[in-house]
Amino acid sequence: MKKVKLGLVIFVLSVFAALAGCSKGSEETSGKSGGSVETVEIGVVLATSGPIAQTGTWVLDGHKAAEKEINDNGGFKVGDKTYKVKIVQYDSEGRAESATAATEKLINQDKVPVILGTSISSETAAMIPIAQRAKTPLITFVAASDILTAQGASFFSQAAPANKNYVEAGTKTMKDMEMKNIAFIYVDDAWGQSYGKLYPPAMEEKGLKIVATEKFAPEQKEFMTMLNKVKAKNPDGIVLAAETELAVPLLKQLHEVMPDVKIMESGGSIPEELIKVAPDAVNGLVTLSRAGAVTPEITKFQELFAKSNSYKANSFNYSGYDGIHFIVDAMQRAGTVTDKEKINKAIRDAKYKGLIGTYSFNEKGENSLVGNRAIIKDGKVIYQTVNEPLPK
Amino acid sequence: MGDQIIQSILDGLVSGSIYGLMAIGFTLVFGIMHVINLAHGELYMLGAFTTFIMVGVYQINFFVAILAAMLIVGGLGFLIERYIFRPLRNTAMLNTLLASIGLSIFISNLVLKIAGTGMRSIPTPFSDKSFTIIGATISTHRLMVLLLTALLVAVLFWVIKFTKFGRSLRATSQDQDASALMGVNINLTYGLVFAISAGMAAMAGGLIGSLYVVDPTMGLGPGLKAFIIVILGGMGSVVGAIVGAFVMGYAETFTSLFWAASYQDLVGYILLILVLLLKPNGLFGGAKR
Amino acid sequence: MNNNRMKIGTIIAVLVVLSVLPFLLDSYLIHILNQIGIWVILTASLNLMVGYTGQLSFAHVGLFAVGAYTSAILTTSAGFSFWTSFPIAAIVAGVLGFIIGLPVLRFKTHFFAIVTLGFGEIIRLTIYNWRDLTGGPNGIYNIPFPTNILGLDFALREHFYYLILISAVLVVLFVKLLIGSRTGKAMIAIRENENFALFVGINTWKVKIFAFTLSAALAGFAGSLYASYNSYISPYSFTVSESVSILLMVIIGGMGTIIGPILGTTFLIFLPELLRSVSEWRMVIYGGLLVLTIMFMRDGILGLIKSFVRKKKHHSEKNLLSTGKEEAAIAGSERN
Amino acid sequence: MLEVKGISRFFKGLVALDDVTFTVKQGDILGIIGPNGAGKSTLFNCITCFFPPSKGEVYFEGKKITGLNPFQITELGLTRTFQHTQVFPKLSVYENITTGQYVMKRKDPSRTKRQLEQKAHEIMEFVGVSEYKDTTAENLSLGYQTRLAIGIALATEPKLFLLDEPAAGMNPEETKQLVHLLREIRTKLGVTIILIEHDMKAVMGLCDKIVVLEYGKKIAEGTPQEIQENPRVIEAYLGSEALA
Repeated sequence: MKKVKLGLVIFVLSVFAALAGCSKGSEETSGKSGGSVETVEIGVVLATSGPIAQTGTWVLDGHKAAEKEINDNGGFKVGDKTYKVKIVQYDSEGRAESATAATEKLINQDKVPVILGTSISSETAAMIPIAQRAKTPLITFVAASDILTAQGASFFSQAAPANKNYVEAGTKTMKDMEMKNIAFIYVDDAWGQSYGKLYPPAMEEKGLKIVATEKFAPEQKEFMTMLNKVKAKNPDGIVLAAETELAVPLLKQLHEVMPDVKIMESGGSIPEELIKVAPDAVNGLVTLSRAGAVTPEITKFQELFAKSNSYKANSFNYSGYDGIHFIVDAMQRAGTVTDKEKINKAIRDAKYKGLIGTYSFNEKGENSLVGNRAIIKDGKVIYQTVNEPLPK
Repeated sequence: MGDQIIQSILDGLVSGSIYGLMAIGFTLVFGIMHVINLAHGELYMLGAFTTFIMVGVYQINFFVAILAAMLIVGGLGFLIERYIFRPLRNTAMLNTLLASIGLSIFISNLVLKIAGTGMRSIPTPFSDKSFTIIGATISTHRLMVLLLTALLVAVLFWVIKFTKFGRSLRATSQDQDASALMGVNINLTYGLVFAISAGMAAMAGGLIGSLYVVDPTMGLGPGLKAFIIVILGGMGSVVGAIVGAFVMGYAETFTSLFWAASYQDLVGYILLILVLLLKPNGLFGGAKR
Repeated sequence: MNNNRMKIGTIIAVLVVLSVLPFLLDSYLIHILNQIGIWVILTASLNLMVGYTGQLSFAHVGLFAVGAYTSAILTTSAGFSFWTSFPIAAIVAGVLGFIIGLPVLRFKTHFFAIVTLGFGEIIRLTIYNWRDLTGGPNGIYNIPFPTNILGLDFALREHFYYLILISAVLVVLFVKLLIGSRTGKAMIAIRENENFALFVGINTWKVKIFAFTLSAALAGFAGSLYASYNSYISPYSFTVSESVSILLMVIIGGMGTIIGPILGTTFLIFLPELLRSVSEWRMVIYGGLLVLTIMFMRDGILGLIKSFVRKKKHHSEKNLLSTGKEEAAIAGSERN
Repeated sequence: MLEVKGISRFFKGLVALDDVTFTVKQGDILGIIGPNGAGKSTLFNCITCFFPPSKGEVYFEGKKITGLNPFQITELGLTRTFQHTQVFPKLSVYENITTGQYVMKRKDPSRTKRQLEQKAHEIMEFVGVSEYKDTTAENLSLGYQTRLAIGIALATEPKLFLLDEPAAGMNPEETKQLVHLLREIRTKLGVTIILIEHDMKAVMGLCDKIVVLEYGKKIAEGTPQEIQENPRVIEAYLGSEALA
């Protein structure tokens, strides 16, 4: 009997804790209209737990930095009213079911006018039909796979630099690095596969020869056999497509197998993170990157970011920061914080200059952000556009 | 193509021993305690984190750090057995399986919350020099993994075969009640078995963590792989776990050599099912209860 | 006999409340109820295997995926309507279940679990790598809603709710009738004592294959509903951790009962949603709760409620009967 | 009724059964006795096809049954109990009995649900477990569990009933009741019985014919009287007081 009583107590406790959590949520929204300055809630769905939690957390920190900056200098003006920004973020855990549930909650309970989509393509793809049906603008600053815009949803915009735009910058960089026989190694997931499709024709066009093509599983950590197989084809350059979490073990083992081969990564990894975790394995590596040359705005953001975060800002933080400011700009141009249709139109007609480039969209919601590149030299990262010559 | 085969044989040996480090701990717990511990991957992750904190942050010598990690995580293992698995001991195996799943979710997310999602890497103490043996190259670090695994297996065999404690382990795995009558302190034995298994997982974590990356979710993959290897090799047999580890290591190596790296897991599962169809109790499995 | 009538009364009351809900709740809660509805069908199919036939299967998410992909492919590239594709999806999943069952059902307990887990992963990895049929990791998008019938427009969550509610009720009823039937008794006998069941005249092999194929078909049906409801599916939602969570739903709810899995499904889908606002600690609480539930509420939520009810009834009975028959039986049994 | 012809069984060189032959007439009670390890249970397992004999055949009502599956034999009307009493632990006594009736649908499709329920209650009354109708089998005492196991077997309405040491672990009082029950099974239900038992008093009093096994060989066969005087048997049991 004692055990059952204890079980009962635990069960009641858990339901009570859950309800308390839930009520805290709803009471927040009711505080919307009170106080002199109104608050605008921006919905955010990001995977901050699960296997690819790293990227989602970086983007969220970028969002929060922008939120703090706007609210510290009194909020933003739309027409004659000033508004404060409030981010309502739910964790999608890297699972489509959780992402769709979070989207429904944002639209129907928190009643947010706009949602910033997730850092993972498969989650975002599951959210698009819901946003489209509820006529709520959904915009992602990270998920780059081309299947998102292929759904043709008018309320979805892809503000992340799509793989298509990067292929141009990628082939030019390969030429600049004087790579002739290239081994192409990509992660076998939605993002990696779109490169698997886009790169070969583009490289052939530019006269670049592919001597070996290898794809590896997202959770894979052991690459020795694959790398030795590639080594047998003695390529003079390696083109990778791998997110940061997967690139580190791959680069460490690549350094063991082919220490002085030229390596180019197509925008999945963050140079600052690579240096921190595998300094000697990444010296001389060139990665495509969202952020181009360090503009004054970027330095200003880096100082702001350093104030409230313990790590150095990277391009996912830039995208997060751009995300909130972009929405605020769209609301100001739409002249409303509630009319979702007008906001969506303002998003699609945007010409917003952010940290990583100018955001503008075609009718399918694709953007025209061009890829830049970052070179790792003796522990430091040099950002530049693809037109500038590579530093020696 | 010739030297690639030799290279793959060596690579297979290394990945086999990496899996071996993980699987031995798992099979000990199952063989002796009949408990399927799916939180084994998380103990591996905790071992990697402890080693990282000591080597990366406090600059303690790598090997001392590994030993310390084994003790700390081993101690944690003892507590886990005492407070979670002991109350569930005589209930259906299903309960310990499900409790270990809850534990795995709890530990991985707790570490995620405390340590944040950042990636870390344990600075390897071994020089970058790599050796070439008959045409195949292997880095010092991987050679160390091979040697340490062999050493660990030898020590384990010696303990089980020749020491009094080893005999009590074997007795308890055969018949818990009978060995209790013989004066074997069951609770202590089970606690120590779990601690040893946790310690071995921690050692694997520290050793392999420095090869790859240390992050809170690194335990999910290896935990599941250890479970499959143990079943492949035969539940509860240490020899089975080692052979199973090398069979899996070579299956994956030759898959990525002749097919594509991304099909490794698929081949692993097909192999598991083929073996079980031919030998239902796994390669070395005795017919347990 | 009165508690039977009381039981039917409560069921009817619950059904009436459920059918009115769409008018009271906003479409976020309806979406959650829809997810619960689809998962109730899946856990009911799994309960057939785990709760009633005593076979711990990890393959059901794979069969759920087969149903989802069959229906998605038929409705997107072959132009079938949902109404013709969901039976095909169930049949395909059932046939696959039969084929998997032939080698798999020879195994016992943990071997059966690992082999079914292997098959579940083989299905997911085949879907993942068979790019031109299943779209690989990109998944399949723009899966159409069921065409409107009886004036219901299934693009609306509230209308789709009724389709899911009716399907869930039918499936649960079907499982209840099956368990009451002769085959159901044979399945329960296999769970209780498989070798002895052989001697009582039960062809255990035939019954297990029948149960596995049937539960595979039901899982396939749930899959087709899932595909049409979410209009996008990808291999990422059919992983091992999914099969673990549906297994938990069945066991924590109270396996081997009809209501148990329904309670378990509701609890384990609502809990993360309710904890959403405590987002940082959400998964930590979830993991911790699972461990506590297994340790203290071994026969699940239903077991807890039953023991609570029995405790109340027991007290009232004790003072009625001076020498309770039940006590004599318990006193008589000197076994462990 | 049952003919066992030249049954042998080897386990990796160990001869468990060596060319055992005997027959059982309709309505008889045959006792099988012999020291531990004589192969009694192995003989039962060969007859009921739990595992096939290495050599020899078994005919039941003239039909060869070696090689069939256990559930097919139950259909033909041959059932058994086990040395370690086997029941369905978490099911109630009534559910245990109704599970036993599973095979009736094939044996007698015309039987209605009402009739089956009626039969179930009769059986429970017959074996004396009806007071614990709703208690789960695992909560019953050893004596009641053995009775339940017999009840389950009777629920399949067998023609031939094999019992493997039912009185093991029972006190004299319970054994007496058991012998009484076995006699009634023969007289009231007309079921032929083969009994493995160590309790000589029970065996001698109950059986029409006895077969004695030693190291897998049949060393004697005959009425209880003949067996008691047979020198081979006495020597096998070294004049233990059980024969007195």
